[in-house]
Amino acid sequence: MDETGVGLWGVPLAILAGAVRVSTPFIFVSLGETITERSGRINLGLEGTLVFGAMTAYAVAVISGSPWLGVLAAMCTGAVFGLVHGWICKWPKVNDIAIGIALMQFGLGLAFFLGKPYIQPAAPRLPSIPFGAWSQVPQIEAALNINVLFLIGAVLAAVLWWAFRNTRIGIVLRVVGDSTDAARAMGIDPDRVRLLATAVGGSLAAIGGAYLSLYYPGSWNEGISSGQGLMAVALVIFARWNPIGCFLAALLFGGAGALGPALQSVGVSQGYYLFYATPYVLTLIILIATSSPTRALAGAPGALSLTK
Amino acid sequence: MSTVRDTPLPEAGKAVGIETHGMTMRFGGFTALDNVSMKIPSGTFHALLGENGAGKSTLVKCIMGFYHQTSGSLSVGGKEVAVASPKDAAAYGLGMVYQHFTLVPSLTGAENLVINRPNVPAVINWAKERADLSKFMEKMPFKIPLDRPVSHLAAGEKQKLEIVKQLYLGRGFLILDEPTSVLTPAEADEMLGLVRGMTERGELSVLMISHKFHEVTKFADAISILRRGKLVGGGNVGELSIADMASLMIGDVKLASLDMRIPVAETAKPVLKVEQVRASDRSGLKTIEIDKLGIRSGEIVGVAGISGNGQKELTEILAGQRLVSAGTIEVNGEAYGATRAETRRNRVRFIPEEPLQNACAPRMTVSENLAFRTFDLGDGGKDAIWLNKGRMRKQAVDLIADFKVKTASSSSPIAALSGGNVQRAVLARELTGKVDLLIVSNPCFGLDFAAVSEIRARIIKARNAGAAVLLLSEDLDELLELSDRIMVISEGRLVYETPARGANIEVIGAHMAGHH
Amino acid sequence: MTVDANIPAIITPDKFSMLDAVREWAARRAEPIVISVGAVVIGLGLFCLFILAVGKSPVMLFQLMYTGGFGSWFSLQNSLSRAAPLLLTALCVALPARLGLVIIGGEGAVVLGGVAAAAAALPIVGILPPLVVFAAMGIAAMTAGGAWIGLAGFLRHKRGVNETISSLLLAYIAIALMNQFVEGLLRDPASLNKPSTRPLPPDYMLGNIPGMDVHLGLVIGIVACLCTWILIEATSYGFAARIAGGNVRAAQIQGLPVGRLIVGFTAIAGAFAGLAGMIEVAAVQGSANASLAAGYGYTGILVAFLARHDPLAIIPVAILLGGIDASGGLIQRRMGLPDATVLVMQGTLFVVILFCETFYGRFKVFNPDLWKRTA
Amino acid sequence: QGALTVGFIYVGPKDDYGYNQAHAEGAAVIKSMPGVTLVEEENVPETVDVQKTMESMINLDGAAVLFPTSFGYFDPHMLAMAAKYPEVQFRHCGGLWQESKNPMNTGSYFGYIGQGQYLNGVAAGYATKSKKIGFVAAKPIPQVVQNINSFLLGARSVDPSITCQVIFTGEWSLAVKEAEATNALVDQGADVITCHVDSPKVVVETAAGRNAFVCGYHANQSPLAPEKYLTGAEWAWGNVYTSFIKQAQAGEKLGNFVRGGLKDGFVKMSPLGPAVSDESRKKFEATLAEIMAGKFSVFKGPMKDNKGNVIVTAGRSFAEDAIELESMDYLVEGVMGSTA
Ligand SMILES: Nc1ncnc2c1ncn2[C@@H]1O[C@H](COP(=O)(O)OP(=O)(O)OP(=O)(O)O)[C@@H](O)[C@H]1O
Ligand SMILES: Nc1ncnc2c1ncn2[C@@H]1O[C@H](COP(=O)(O)OP(=O)(O)OP(=O)(O)O)[C@@H](O)[C@H]1O
Ligand SMILES: [Mg+2]
Ligand SMILES: [Mg+2]
Repeated sequence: MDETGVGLWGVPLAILAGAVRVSTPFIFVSLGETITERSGRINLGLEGTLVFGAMTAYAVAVISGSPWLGVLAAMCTGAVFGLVHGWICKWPKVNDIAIGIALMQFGLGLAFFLGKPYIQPAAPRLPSIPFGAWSQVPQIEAALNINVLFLIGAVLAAVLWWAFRNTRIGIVLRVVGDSTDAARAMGIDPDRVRLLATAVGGSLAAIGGAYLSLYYPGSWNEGISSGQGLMAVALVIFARWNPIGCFLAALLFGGAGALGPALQSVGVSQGYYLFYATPYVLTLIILIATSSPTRALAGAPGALSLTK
Repeated sequence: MSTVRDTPLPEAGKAVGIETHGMTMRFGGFTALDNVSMKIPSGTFHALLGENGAGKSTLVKCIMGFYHQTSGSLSVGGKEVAVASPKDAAAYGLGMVYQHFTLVPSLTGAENLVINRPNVPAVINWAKERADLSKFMEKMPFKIPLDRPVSHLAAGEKQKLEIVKQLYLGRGFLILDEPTSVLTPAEADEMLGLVRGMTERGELSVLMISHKFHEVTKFADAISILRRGKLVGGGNVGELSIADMASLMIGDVKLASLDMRIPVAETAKPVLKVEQVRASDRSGLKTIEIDKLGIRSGEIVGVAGISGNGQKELTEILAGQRLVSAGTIEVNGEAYGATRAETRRNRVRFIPEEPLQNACAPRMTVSENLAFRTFDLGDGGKDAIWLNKGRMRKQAVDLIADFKVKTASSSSPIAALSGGNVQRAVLARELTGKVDLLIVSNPCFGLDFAAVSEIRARIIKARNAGAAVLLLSEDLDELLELSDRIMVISEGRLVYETPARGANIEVIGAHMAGHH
Repeated sequence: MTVDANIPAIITPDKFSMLDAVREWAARRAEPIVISVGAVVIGLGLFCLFILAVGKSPVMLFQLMYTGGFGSWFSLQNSLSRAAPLLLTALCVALPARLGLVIIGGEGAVVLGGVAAAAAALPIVGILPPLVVFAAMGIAAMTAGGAWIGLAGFLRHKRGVNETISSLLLAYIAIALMNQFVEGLLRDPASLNKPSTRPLPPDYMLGNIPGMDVHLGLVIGIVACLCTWILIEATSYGFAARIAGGNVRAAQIQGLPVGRLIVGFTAIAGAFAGLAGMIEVAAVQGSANASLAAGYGYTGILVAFLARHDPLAIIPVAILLGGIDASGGLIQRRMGLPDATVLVMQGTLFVVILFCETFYGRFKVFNPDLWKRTA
Repeated sequence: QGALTVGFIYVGPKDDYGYNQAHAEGAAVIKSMPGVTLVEEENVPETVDVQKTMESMINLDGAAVLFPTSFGYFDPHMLAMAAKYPEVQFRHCGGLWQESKNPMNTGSYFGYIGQGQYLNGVAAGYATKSKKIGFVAAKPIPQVVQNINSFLLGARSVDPSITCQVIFTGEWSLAVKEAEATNALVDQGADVITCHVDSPKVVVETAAGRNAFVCGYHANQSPLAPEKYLTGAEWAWGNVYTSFIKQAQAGEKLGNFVRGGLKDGFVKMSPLGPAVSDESRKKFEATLAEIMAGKFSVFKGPMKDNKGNVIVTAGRSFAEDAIELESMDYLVEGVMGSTA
């Protein structure tokens, strides 16, 4: 191997760097969905919210010149999508899964429609912190160039994990998610809690979108998301509704996704489609290994329709 | 909306008395509660009786602010108050323990207690809360683990936790809706005794809804009886006999009486034989070990035990819902795996507890639910591929009439029926035709005594017709009344066996409690 | 479990009155039709506001929708052609839904069905008569699709793996496998710039419905919907599945083979989606290639939910969707609107239709149980 | 001049900064021609949908000339419609049309964009310090493989020790994977990157973000990375479409098999960027001149593939339209990667 490359070390490095780069949207969407599902609702439409968030963030960043304003705007639109979902689903007999899928369609359509003028212009990017400045190896420098949103996501995961046990809001959310009747008996309005939880979930998902369009890959077009929003929702079940689990699952998924390109770059090029399927295979295997036919899914919110 | 309070807020640990004046509640054209006025002075233990649907729950829901009465009013501590929501009721010191638990299963006991408190701080300091809780628990009559998720607690523990929760919240007036239905007699006595102690000390007033006369006479000071929404009588405990109470409750309806018991013949053939069965329980941590359990034709074997000691698992094993890691189960002399063919060939029937949750598809119609056992049965006992909807409907109409199931139509969803009627529908489905083996679990939970005596009569009838019956119940009276033989289950094991006639309740209770 | 129980219990033993029975029947049937039509009208009304907001004419839009989707024999056939695969992929969702399972990975069964069909045809095409080849392709496709979704069912039953997530993961894995096969093992070296399997000769292509310009896949799809309806509504298997879907514990104590039902129904569901893949190969593409992953599996989810998992309702819903799709092109071309307009319209329409579920049981006219209440 | 309705069908969004946009820009050129009505539809998948879209354009819009621009539209979709509507002219982007097999109302047009990638390679050869360049490719199909080979051959014309690492993403449009591939290439030391995917925007921006030079593809992406953009191989479809439409309006027969390169104005190069050295510029312009003169072959012997097999013997060379190039399935010596 020549000295400019990092050779075989590139593979673990790429997995690590890939995990950090690719995981952020998964982290935000899955944390958002965790909040929503912990309240007893499922919003399968976060893919639409994510893409709409990506568009909004990009458009606002282009117009205002500030990526952070873009993120903020994305959060607002995400919250609106969440509110719409939450409001519709509070009506009896409305199926939250189906509404999610329909809203996904709507969000994608609206994002593509309104996003047309923003495909050509370039938006300012979100900043990153050069944790790798100490290194002489440019690859390590690049790998450790970590975006602020990733760090926020990591902190958020820990904070949520703590908040679910140690704050009033967190416990109220769990109460509502576990038993609608108990919540009512406590004088909590479950619909309102779920409405807010879905709104927060939506706004986090939109941050995931903002990361895609404003940082990595950092561009707006109709193909910006390849199903991150949908997959992240699945990761929530995988993570058993645990925020830390979501963070780790997102890292695992991101790292596994980097395996394919990294292996090709060191010359392992046979069957790359199968390498590209690694994240899915790995997730499935772990899911099979950690499930049990005799136990209900540990941690599943009792009022959730998906896990009954 | 904020309510104007004209009553001083209650002090914790101080009993509160209430009074209703002309409470009336109409649902559309139907009057569920008709001009009910009653008084529960502070520091008393009051019992509310009435058959199913009499309006007891409606009354207490009005008191608690779940329903807004059509007319009438409520006073607390002598002052008239407006209770717009359960929150308001709580502010006046009114609390309620529901027939169905309102604890949040995935939260720990401590979390359940703290989160119910008004003014929970935004960030909870668990170190401090835990210290406070353990101090509070020292004063409590019950000991409950507070660090485990409620879903891991036994029913009795949950019931106690419900009461503890109300006391923790500083309620001075407590409504208990059938509080002892999941407790052993000893537990029930203990709990009611402790609660009564608190009323005597002036720490609490209690309004208890109950169907058990002996409880009422033993612990209550006064009684009120509802019938079809009207207050038809009441008085102090000593003034009314049990017969008086019963006739006030149901009028002159004749109760179904138990058939004559035919003694079990020595030669009766064994129907169910369970040997050396091992399985894990739902938490996956403990094992169920049934060494030997046999039931003969025409015999009722009652299984007593505190809930959570393996009864559910035992029924699940017999119903094929739980994997067995070792041992044999035989019915009529052949291995039994609870497949549909075996169930049908051996005429095995199940009546699980909470039939709506465990034996019905709630959204399917009554008629469909009644067809669960026979829909795939063709003429001549063969498997049928095609459904015969006409036959299904006709069968449903017959069964509904036979078992007096109250329903608007056979095509209503079964979830729209009341609890007792769901129970009747399931009995109708399972007790029609010849039965070899009947497995019943808590068949009378929450039912009034008229319904109870009817269901018990049907079980005895099946026994006398030759069925072997396994009866799991948390109600010792029921077991003593129905069983030929009683076994006690404790920690997943059958630890004691006795003929029902002449059985010693103390010994049974001791085994149930794990002293063996 | 929360169940809405707003039906009072009143002792009225069922009496058979022919007239009452007919009125009851008509009322129960009319409800979904009236509510769905109303929902479509409201949804289109909302979409009108959107069109007005972007400065276009709703009148023109609806004219074009009609012209493009249903206004002529050509347009109708256009809609039907697009609806054909959706019938089968919607069944892949609707059938497991009877058991309470939410399967969202039908796409995987479609692509694997297509590959399996092509693989099965390769060695025998030209040797055996077309009918035999079609049969072989059909069997291979249904086996592959059935195995794939059946696997999700199996994992659900045996390991308690959530079927929604496993079917989604399996779909991604299936697409990877499809690409691997089509670009590797099964690749026709002559398929230069679009890697494909060897193409089927023209007389081995599934033709059109006689007199129509719509391939036979539509007939197969409709037949599949009818068969599914019969399976669910008229057979004891369907009834058993409904029990298991309504309450697994109740099914278990009746000794019903819940595991076999789950695996069986998911396998049948997957077989239908696999068949959609086979039709795509045998009626449209002529070979298996990456175009098999055209999203039919995902659109099918929406069709099934809109049709409330009723196999008969799937037929009109799929045609409606095909019509929207067909007219979308015309709208794009004539009104200078981007393709995304169609997505916005679909989204609006679906959200409203699904929201209108809430009106079921609210109107007394449609609810015979409430008639009796006042009696 | 009679009115003429022309239909364009795109597989992706019209404004993808890449393949579809290049065609849409070409379509926009003919839109201003007198008597021409343009109808366009985007995001049309290669399924029965495209058949019905073509038919709908014919039946409802009266289109007389159709340009289904995606490669996968040809067989079976366009051929089926051509058989059904013999009076309509279908021209497909790609080189698939064969006189012996396909009807005369169909045809192909394509550009020798490999020439452009060769020139990209020349610029890359001067720019690379690590002597390693990278290529993000969608799928190992002949068109792509030819571009990869051309790119490296261009670079090796500057320095024969240069190698090219290729990563296939497996899909035509997959933003995150393209970004990951670009990062993996840079991690392995590649310092000039180009690509062949539908929308090069992500690759260009990511590579520039990692401080690597980039060469564009399909359209001019220099605004995305003004400092790092060397040059790019662009389509010039406007010329091609204009000449087709002129033929149609004049009542002439449309060409069935139309191809051309830089010389014919089918393909053009982006203006050289500020990072291109004078030396590089000189060589670039000389090569371009050679190509414009029609005297240049990219593929000429002796040439080995990257497994050591001789594929072109010494002295042999292929013209751009050589049939052998149509089925290229090997990567030349110096390309790291494999086509299977
Ligand atoms: N929300 C309601 N709408 C209409 N009718 C109701 C409603 N709630 C209760 N009812 C009716 O009011 C009557 C009284 O019901 P209630 O639940 O108070 O009985 P109960 O005495 O508590 O019976 P149980 O002993 O079974 O608990 C019943 O006949 C019931 O049909
Ligand atoms: N929201 C409601 N609207 C109309 N009717 C209701 C409502 N809620 C409950 N009911 C009716 O009230 C009745 C009482 O329900 P519940 O489960 O309390 O039965 P119950 O009074 O305990 O009688 P049972 O003796 O059968 O247990 C049922 O018949 C049910 O149909
Ligand atoms: Mg009650
Ligand atoms: Mg009751």
